[in-house]
Amino acid sequence: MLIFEHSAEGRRGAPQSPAEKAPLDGIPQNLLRQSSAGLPEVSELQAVRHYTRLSKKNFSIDTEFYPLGSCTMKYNPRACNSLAMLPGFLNTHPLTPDAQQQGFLACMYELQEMLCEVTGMAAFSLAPMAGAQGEFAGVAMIEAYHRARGDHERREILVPDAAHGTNPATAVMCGFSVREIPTLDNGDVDLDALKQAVGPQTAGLMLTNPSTLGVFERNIEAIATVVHEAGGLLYYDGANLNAILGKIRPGDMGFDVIHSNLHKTFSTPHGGGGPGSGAVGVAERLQPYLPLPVVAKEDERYRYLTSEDRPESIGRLSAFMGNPGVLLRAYVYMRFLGREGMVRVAEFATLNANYMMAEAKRRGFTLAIENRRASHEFIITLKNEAREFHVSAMDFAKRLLDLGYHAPTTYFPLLVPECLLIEPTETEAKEALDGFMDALEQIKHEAETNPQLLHDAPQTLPVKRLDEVRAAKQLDLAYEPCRRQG
Amino acid sequence: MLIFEHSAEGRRGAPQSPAEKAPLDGIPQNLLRQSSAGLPEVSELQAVRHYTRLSKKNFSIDTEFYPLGSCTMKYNPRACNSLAMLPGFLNTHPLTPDAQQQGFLACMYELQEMLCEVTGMAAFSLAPMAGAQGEFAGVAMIEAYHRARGDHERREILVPDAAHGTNPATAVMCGFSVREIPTLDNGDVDLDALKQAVGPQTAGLMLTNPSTLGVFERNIEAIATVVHEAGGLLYYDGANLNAILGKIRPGDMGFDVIHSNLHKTFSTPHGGGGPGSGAVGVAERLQPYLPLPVVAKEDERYRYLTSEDRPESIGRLSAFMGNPGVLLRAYVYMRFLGREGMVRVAEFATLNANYMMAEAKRRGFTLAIENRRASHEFIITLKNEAREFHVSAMDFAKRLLDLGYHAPTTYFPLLVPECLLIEPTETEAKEALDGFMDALEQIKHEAETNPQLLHDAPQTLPVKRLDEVRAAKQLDLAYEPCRRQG
Amino acid sequence: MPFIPHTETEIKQMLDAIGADSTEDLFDEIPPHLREVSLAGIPQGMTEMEIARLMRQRAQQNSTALCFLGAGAYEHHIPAAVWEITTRGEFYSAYTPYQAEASQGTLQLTYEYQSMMTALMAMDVSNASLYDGASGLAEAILMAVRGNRKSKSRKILVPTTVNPVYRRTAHTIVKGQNIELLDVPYDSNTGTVTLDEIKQQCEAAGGDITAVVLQQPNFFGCLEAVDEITDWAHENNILLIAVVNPMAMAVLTPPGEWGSAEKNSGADIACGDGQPLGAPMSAGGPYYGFLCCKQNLVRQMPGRIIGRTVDLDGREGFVLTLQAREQHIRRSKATSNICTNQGLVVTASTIYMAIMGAQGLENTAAACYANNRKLVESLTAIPGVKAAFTSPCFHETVLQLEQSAEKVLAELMHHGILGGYKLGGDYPELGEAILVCTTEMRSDDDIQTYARALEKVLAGEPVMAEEGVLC
Amino acid sequence: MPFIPHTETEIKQMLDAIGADSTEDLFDEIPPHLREVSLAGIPQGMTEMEIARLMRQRAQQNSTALCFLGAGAYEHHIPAAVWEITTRGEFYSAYTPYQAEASQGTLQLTYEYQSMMTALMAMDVSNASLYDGASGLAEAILMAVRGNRKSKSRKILVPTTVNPVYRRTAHTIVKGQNIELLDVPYDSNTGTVTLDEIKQQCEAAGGDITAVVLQQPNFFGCLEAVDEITDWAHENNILLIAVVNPMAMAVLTPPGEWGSAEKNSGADIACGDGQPLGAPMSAGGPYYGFLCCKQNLVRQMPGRIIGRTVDLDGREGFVLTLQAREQHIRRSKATSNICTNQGLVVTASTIYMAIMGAQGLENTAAACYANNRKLVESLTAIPGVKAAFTSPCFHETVLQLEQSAEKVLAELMHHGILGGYKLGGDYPELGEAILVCTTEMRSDDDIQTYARALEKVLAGEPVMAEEGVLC
Ligand SMILES: Cc1ncc(COP(=O)(O)O)c(C=O)c1O
Ligand SMILES: Cc1ncc(COP(=O)(O)O)c(C=O)c1O
Repeated sequence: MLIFEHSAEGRRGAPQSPAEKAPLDGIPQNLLRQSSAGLPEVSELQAVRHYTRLSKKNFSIDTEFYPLGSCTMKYNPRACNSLAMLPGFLNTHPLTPDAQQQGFLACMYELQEMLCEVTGMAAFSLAPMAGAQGEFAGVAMIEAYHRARGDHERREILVPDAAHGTNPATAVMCGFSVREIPTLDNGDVDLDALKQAVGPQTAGLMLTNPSTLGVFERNIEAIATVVHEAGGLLYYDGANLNAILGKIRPGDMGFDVIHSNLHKTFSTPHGGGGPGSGAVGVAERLQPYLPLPVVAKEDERYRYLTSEDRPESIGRLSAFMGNPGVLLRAYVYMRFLGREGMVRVAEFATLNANYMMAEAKRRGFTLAIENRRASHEFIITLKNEAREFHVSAMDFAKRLLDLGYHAPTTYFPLLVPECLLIEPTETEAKEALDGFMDALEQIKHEAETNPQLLHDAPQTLPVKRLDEVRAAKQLDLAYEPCRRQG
Repeated sequence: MLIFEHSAEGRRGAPQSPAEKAPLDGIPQNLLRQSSAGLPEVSELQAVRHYTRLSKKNFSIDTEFYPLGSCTMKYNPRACNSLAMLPGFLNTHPLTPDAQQQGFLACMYELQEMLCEVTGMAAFSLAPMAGAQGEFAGVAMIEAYHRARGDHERREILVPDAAHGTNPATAVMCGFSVREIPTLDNGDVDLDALKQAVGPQTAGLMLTNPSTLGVFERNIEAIATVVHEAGGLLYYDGANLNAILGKIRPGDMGFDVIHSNLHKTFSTPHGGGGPGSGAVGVAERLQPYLPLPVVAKEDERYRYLTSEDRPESIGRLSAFMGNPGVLLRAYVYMRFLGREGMVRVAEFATLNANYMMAEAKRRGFTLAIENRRASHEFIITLKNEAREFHVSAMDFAKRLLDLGYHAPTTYFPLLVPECLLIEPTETEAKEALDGFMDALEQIKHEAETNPQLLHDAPQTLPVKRLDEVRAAKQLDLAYEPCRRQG
Repeated sequence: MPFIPHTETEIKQMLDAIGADSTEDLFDEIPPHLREVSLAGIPQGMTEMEIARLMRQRAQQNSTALCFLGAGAYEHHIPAAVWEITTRGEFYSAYTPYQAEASQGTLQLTYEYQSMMTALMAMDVSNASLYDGASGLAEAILMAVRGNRKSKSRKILVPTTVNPVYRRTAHTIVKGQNIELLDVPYDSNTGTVTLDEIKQQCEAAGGDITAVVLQQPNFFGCLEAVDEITDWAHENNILLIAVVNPMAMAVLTPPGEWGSAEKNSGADIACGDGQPLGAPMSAGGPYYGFLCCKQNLVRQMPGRIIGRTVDLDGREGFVLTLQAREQHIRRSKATSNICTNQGLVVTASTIYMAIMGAQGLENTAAACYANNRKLVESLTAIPGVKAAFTSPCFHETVLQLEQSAEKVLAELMHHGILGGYKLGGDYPELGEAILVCTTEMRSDDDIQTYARALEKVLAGEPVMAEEGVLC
Repeated sequence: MPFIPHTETEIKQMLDAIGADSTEDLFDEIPPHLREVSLAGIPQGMTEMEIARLMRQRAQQNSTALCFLGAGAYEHHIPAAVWEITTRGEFYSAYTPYQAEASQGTLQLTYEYQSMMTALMAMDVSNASLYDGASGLAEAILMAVRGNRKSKSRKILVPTTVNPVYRRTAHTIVKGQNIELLDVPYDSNTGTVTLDEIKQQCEAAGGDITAVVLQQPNFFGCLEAVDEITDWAHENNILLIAVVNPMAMAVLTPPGEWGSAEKNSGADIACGDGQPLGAPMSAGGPYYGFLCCKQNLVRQMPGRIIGRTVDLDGREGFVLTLQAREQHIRRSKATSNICTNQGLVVTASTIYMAIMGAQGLENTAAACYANNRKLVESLTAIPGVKAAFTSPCFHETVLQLEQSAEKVLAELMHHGILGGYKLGGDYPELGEAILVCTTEMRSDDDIQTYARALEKVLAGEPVMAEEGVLC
């Protein structure tokens, strides 16, 4: 039932607004709304009950193991939430003079510094509001860098075929064309193909390492050399730093610019789709182009840098400071971890992934890439099961839901047929990993003996499998009475 | 699975305590604990997930209609919670000097005043921590009053047979014996029996009005006269004031002492069993005996009264100020309602109950008491259904759970066979009431056609019907490894 | 080990299963010489108790001044229930609803959000959110360029009454695609843009314009003549992009109803920042950008969209739909690179709108308006203060001062008052002008407090110790 | 109408169904002359925005001083997760779990709580909570009187080292049942009670004593000689009631292990206040009283008890059990009148204990001890301050001053320090003594801040303006 279906005209249950409407005289009639605003009229109890019940229809980290590859679904410490929501932060207007928000700015400055340290970059901007915007900022800086040097011919960005969809999409948004570089069976980038591809048109290469295939790119130094020698810059898609935190730093690998998804590695919540933060870091030579605002420290005081301080900045990406509430959560999380904790993240995320990979192999699953270490994640391919028993990775995924586990990422990366991309993260106990592997094994057995069970899954959730084709064909994107009547 | 079953020795996942244990030198060995404290060792994520999942196994107001008679399950406004949990309140040590907790004391003083106004009593103490303790305070004051007058023979408390179990239990705790007064079929107290029962041994009468039968005691003035003329005092069990708020005041009915369950009428949450508040109010002549602490206002400053101010007080009932957090919630709620809002509570609680009663009758149910107005609640008796179809009130209750409604109170009051005591409260919309009545009618139909459905209920909850007899016989009150080994 | 559940025994068992001697072995594919990482610059870990204390101190170092600042972020009352429900683990710690059956909570809620936004804006379709209002305007412009097949120019008229930061942000984001944003100056008397001026700029640009942007209320708080500009745009095959304050839309004509009441009327795209609807100011975010459009533009829409459909049993359910527009399917041909959006803030906003209801939102918006009128009346009664423009305003107004705006605002700060936004930087022609804002949160007392303080400041009276709320 | 969902149309429909003309009719059984109620003394209703502002102001009027006060309520760190989960609607807004199948959340949690408490106390059984520690002691005494069939005296020995407020509260509650609480004085050197003194008081009372109460650590923070007193009590058929700080039990010998390690050893009843385990100080509550006992006393236990059982399919489940002890079944013959208890605080406490774990609780308790030692060392280094007693303490200590304790505490308050509890009222023999407390929350800096302030206060130095944190 939709909230609108609980609505009744004339209901005013909420003690949330003035009981009377003040007169609007002084505003010309044609500028005044004639229709109702069309929102539901429910009591506060009805709203609370409706949304509390809806929440119960979600899987989440707080309720289920959620090994969604490339998404780093780790525990979101509750203190990160409550401390970011202290009234002193919530009630700060973004245009408050710097002197009156030193507490907040201090956190932001230290967050920039910690990100520099852990990634090996020279400077960071916290402005981007998600990974994709971080990529935008990064590629825009690459563009600005070449332009500043009068290097106008570099109009191409190279992207491995295993890359996340945001990479090519970003390059195009920045006005570049995209060339794909193939990946070898062992998971490394095809270095020969890369050598062929680079040239005077090359603006840069966007690389994820460990790649979305869940392996570390072993030729990273050679790749860096190839691209740099061709005059291009190296972009590091650091959406997932979990596997390398404190183990190796993108700056040391030769990257010129990186973004980091604080909502993954630094555990700010995913919130059912956001908000995130795609903080962007650069090597020295790109520092002038960083997006604003950036926080500086001068004589023990903190202040926002403006375009007067940074005339070459690519500019602003948002009205204010990106997503401060998210940044505060990341800051608290990093202070929790500290130096030692960062390394532990990498070690235990990697231990969990490699353990599950070993278990998967032991239980008869086919790995997408053999004889490699897993990073924070690894891939099972169900192509054999698909062929033999006519069950798909999607069937496995849906059946897992029935057994109380969120499904891994399916059908990504696109290179691997019928794949499950599994990322346990460091905050899950062995007990959860074993439970999940037992479930996976059970489903494999079911696929062999009773595949219909998989096709019919899920059975225990609020709905059975949903008709996505119908959704896209018979578009129903808003409750009928809410749509524009014209 | 119990939290203990997630435990693993040597796990230290929580960043909540110093990593190292400071030495305890200076404490003699025999006073130091030798065994482990026996608590589970789980990660914070495991704890969060475990208890979040457990919470989902509860029915609650926030998720279901919960018409539990005599319990007043109304909406608990969320602001009452968040405002009572402001750091300024949470961080106040109870022994902070009065001058440094004026904000809190101001709320308490005003709460006392508002309770006086709405009940018609001369003074209030907020000390009692639940209804039962409020009763204790009230009866102890009756005892103190008679004793102070040298009236030592009054050792009996009268209690109608419809009374809540706390009434007779309280009287006994205070050292009185209890005499029950019968109730007439029309729901009123048997006045003749009362007249017979009173005498020089009568310390007082404890009365709930509206009674637990859901009707208003029409002879209240006559009853007051009878008891007062016999030298007894009148105690008002105001656990449920919802039906009379702003409509009639216990003080005006002639009561000498009352308690009010703030966790019912004033909507502090029930919390799965508490905490509550049983604030106690008195007429002028009992004021000296009020339990401490009480808050006084002098020259615009607030202070706790002590036993020096109130030498005749019955004393303290708790280490500090009862349940301040609960009292703050009640205070916020009363400020929300204000004068007009109080009356609305009574009007709409009564409207909802009478509407459901009319609907019940229309749908063929038998009412416990015919031809009376319902107060905030009313009673259906299923004695006919029990006789004809061998289904019990408990069966109805369990089947309701399957249909997504919390069951009404069953088997209380004891006078009515196979009863359902239904209290919708004012915060439920007609839509919820109709849904519930539809469910009840459906179950009645099922009882006639397929009673097994009722016997087998519930089917959709985390467990089926539980073996209570086994629970009481094969006592299992703690996880085995936790129990004392000796 | 904070947040790490492993025991020594388990670590051993797991390494055995892997066939490794130590966790260090698991990193043996990383070039050894790169593995020498020192994190000396990162402080040691802290316990929650220590962090809590630190963060409380930091929070206290922020201002608690009485806020008359707006300029794109507004202090509104947020019912306690909103964030208590929003931060329930099931909403807070879930991912994007890729597994629809296990995400019906988020999906249905977002469908309801889309419905509420289409109702509030009187538009056909809403997406599930963009990052914020400023970047949202950029996406709206990109969408207009894709959507207006009749125009080849990639030129967009943007009046200078549109929030300057929005204009700058849009520029950053669209410039890579050779899109030009052309200023349209405002009328210095009314503080709004005139149709004449728009026509003139259109002609100056060669007559082929892809879209025109119009902000209502505009950055000065003034109400634009939306009807005639919308009609003119449509007559000239120009798309109209509305940037609106959603709170104001409870009482002002919504974008979908701009222009004469004909078939094709209404803005083509409506966007803005959802912050006023349930998001705390929070030093600038997270807020969210909303984006609505007419049906014919839906396939140009960036970002996620939720659709209602049925399951195998015909039961209603909700899914991500039209994903073929998105980067994870369409890659370099996607409508945008956006992936993660501002879901949790949308969750809060949806609950906010449900709790407020149409009438509640109307009354709140009307209170903002009424309070602003009171403020302007009180302040303009002070010698040396006058309203800069003649147009009616919603809840913000430009005041012209005779003294340095910077200095006045700084002195007001000493009185514990955030007195407004200094306009001289972006609008040098306005001189010592400030933009003041009043929401439903500002009581009559607050307004008098401001008036008294301003009077003193302008009269050059010093701040008394007991008045100095904070600095 | 705040919180009332009814529309005019619905009201009409409902009245029609009832057959009444107006809601007023529904009250026609109330004598009309009593129906003239005016609530003039109650202010008008407020919106949430207004109340929130009021409550924030009120909260700010409370002290934020550095707390070295204990005396029965303690400032411990509470992990953020504790109350975030506790206040989830499903726990917060549920009733007592009478419908077991629809309350497995609360029931299982409470069973886990009982298990944790039996483990922490080393006892056999725990109930589901009483109101608080003070009233809990009263219930423990009533329970002992019912349970000790070998004693007829209804006399209870209560050392004066037991919290004075607990003693007073117990007196209020048990006096109606002719139970006598007899003081046992403490040794002025050690600050603890001696077995000799107990024996003496027992004899003075005629030799028949029902129970003896022993608090560990006692009100002075000192550690009592629990073993020998427990053994003596059992030798004399006297029940031993332990009143303990549950936090301290992580490192101190728990009641169930008091006495020589024989079959019958250990306290018979253990009670106390659960506040240190996850309940904020909150001006005095809500806290909760815990109550544990040996198996043989379980049927004398007041309050609710949860049992584990199975459902029709043999699946594990939880129910309220042994309800025949309770007032709603047993009425005047119940073990107590208690009905509503402190369930939600128990919920918080259970989550607190689960998050802390045995080791976490131990480390916290050890930190309390260590910090208190540091504090006492720092303060007794100041001339004019010395420890009053020789016994080891847990996290509270009595300090003897040479100046007026009242005045010193008041001056410390001007330094923003809640310096301790003045003992002279309850213990005139102690003169100018204060009870100071240090939990894991007090850092070394805090301790030095206290020491410096105390030094100044005792030296008669005035408070500087910038030091005066609040008054
Ligand atoms: C490898 C990779 N790159 C980029 C992104 C995009 O990040 P965001 O969703 O925050 O925009 C993601 C997240 O899905 C990712 O996994
Ligand atoms: C009529 C009546 N009296 C007394 C009580 C006891 O109140 P409490 O549970 O708060 O002790 C109740 C509550 O159940 C009740 O309904």
